[in-house]
Amino acid sequence: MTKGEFTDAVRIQQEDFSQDEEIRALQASSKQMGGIATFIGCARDFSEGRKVTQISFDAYGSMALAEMNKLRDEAIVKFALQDARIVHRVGVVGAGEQIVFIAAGAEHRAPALQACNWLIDELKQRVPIWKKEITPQGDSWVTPHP
Amino acid sequence: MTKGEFTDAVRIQQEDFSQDEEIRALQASSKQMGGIATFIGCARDFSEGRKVTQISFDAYGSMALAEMNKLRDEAIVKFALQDARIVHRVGVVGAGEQIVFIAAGAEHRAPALQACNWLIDELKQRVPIWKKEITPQGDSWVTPHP
Amino acid sequence: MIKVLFFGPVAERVGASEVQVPFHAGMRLQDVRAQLQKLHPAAFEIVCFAAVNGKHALDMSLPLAEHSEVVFMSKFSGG
Amino acid sequence: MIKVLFFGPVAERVGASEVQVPFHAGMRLQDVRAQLQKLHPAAFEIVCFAAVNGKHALDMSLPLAEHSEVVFMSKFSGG
Repeated sequence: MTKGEFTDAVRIQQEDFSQDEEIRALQASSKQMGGIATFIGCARDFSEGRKVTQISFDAYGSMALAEMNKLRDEAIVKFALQDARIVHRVGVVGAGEQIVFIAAGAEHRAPALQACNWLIDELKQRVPIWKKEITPQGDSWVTPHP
Repeated sequence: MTKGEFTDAVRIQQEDFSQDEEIRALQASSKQMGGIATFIGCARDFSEGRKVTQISFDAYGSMALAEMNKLRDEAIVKFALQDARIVHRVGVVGAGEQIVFIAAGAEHRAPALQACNWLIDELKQRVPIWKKEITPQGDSWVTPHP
Repeated sequence: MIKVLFFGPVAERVGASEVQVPFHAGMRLQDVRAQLQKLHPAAFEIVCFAAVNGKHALDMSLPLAEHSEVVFMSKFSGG
Repeated sequence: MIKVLFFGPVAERVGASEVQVPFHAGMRLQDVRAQLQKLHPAAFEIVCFAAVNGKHALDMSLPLAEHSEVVFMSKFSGG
């Protein structure tokens, strides 16, 4: 398989994504990858006691993509990863659907798991994306917990 | 979707597995799942300086499956998970292929990631499965690091 | 002109996702903020971060060049 | 009879994955181990765990019932 078959390692997109495809792309970068950790953030159908039917995302696209690329580069150095991927959806996502995907591949399991944890924490802090919950009682932007 | 469509949450099998299918089965258990963490263990093509072409697994099947089910039950209670899945392959696995899959789904990301980490650590300690590296210079059983 | 962008909850409170602010020599980030804050006080209540040309700007005294892209942002809630 | 199973590196050193050991009244886990260890000393060098009927057995003085399934295992290396 050539690398050209695969999508970019860092993406912001409306469409859903496939873990199988992402993992295949990640694994293609090295056969020395002993551990792959992933995190998938999903849209819950209930939030603070209210039914949520959809979540709508707004993003400062160019900066969000740049920050996500920076995060990937930092994680690869910090945890000696063989590769990492970050995908974030924008637009409207239904309850139960996938929002964000992070994958980190390393020679051993500990750095892969640590990197995955670090990446999702940092993404939430650093990447300019905002979510709005759409409920039968109206819409409201989510205020992140400090 | 009914639950009957999905495979068991804990399995030992020769065949490869699909993350997409596993995640879909996990998500079917609740729309309250905000975070899913997964770990995939892969067969590396190099180990301690030697080329490894394949890995062969032997398992005490009945006890391994019982221990994996116990691990899943313990993790669900310990980390208040909504669901968890564990799949381990046996037989012969080629370099670069997937060996083990763990997924943990929770309302929030921290317990999902912690549970995934705990499950793979405990699996390695508690589940009676042994791996043999097949190399051009001959085969050898892997001695786990203490 | 300075192009000022708003996203998510800030855009909703401003009622627009983009406004233009006339550039003048010696203009600083804080000048743009002060000007817009007067017009949209409710929006600026939730502003926590600013960016200039796609980079986080922590120092409000940062001098701006003509055609800069400035963004005032509330806390991120992606992921 | 007591059915004794071996897996992975232990099976390789024993040269078999299953042996039968005749049962006798009052038999304990340690009796089966002693008997097999004499026959297969190299295999038992790497044995770390025992299981009886699919459950970890830490106490070697555990009494065995006729038709028990006993397993002597080296350190696990799955995952």
